[in-house]
Amino acid sequence: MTITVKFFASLREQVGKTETQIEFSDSLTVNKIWQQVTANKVLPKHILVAVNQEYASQDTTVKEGDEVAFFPPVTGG
Amino acid sequence: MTITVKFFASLREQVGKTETQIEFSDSLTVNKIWQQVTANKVLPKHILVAVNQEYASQDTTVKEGDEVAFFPPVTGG
Amino acid sequence: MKIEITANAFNPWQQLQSYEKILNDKYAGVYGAANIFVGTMRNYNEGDTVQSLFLEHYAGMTENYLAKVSKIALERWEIIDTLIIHRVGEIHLGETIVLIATWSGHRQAAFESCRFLIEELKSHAPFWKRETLQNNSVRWVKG
Amino acid sequence: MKIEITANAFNPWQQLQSYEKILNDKYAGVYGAANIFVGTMRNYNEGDTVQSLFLEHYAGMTENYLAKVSKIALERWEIIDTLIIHRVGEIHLGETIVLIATWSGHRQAAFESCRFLIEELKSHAPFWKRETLQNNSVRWVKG
Repeated sequence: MTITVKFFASLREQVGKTETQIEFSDSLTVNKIWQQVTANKVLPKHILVAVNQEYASQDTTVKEGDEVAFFPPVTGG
Repeated sequence: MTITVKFFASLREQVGKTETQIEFSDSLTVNKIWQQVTANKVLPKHILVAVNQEYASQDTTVKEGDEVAFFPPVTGG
Repeated sequence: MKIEITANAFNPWQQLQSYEKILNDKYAGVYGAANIFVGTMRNYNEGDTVQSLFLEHYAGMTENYLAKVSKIALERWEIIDTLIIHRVGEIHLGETIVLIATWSGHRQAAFESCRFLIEELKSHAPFWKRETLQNNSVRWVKG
Repeated sequence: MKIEITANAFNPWQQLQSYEKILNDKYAGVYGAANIFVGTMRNYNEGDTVQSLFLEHYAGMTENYLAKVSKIALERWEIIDTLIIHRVGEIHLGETIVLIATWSGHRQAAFESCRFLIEELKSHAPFWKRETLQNNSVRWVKG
């Protein structure tokens, strides 16, 4: 399975990636995906997660073709 | 002493006057002025009063040259 | 601070654009938030269709009262400026009756002070509405 | 209902004037109240002088989120319409960052729903501000 992983704002700069594709065979949670793309770092509590552009939690399970995004607290407006 | 008395909106139509001058010798309260210009009618509780364009009460005493106004509850905006 | 009572129809967005030009001479970059209330003439009130509206006011007292509450708002909240424009006389469908604007560093003060001004205006500023209904009957709006 | 994310500077008052023209085709005389919030770029933040601002967003999710909260507002309050325009990209002093407007029969719904929309936008819409300070240092605004 292939999923797209995106990073935004300060987190994008820290991770050093804007977007990446990952391949995996089993079903994975958001948390596992984070660990896979950051070489087993712990996902910080304040980091927000979206799956297919809707807010999700670290325990959300992703499926083929999903878009997972990680980003810091928002500061628009 | 001379004071000016004004009426607004529906009250102006009820009293049938926009503005009138009254003459008196003693110091008078707003309430007495109302009675003088309306032939001893009782000043209704909901009617608002201003003396010199500031909100006042029925017991406010008026002096020479003052402007007294009576009007119904306001409905602007 | 601006208070204006006018018998002429006005466009609230043009008024705001003009007023901000003046405001920006002194305060460009200082305010980060503005809250605006616009009251417009509806075609209905209390279940009846309204044809037109006449607004009477107590010239002098109205301006004094609005200046007084504007000063209170400027003291009570951290706001930079206030604007109130209110129509009087004959008003037609869709025309603006009142425009209130407040400018501040942050949004809470702008929202709260703008709301304060319209509530004070509605409850105490000496304006009175007289409606002409569809059957040409005329009534004073009850306060 | 309109949601727009734009990389171009815009004049909030001209946007409101244009939008009301369309709104009035359907709703002239129906609404009696509008509440508007305008957020503008300040020259200071957290005690520092800010030179310019860059706004990043999550294209797609941002629009979806703002549409979702607009729909919630339209269900929760008796409002007729909502408008949200938000800048992204490089923003300079005094330029508008966000415009929110709500229209309703009566003022309470307009005030409450406008406030709801800006609070939801500030707390959940995926936008991030990066400030360039006077000494040319760059920092992300902390949420």
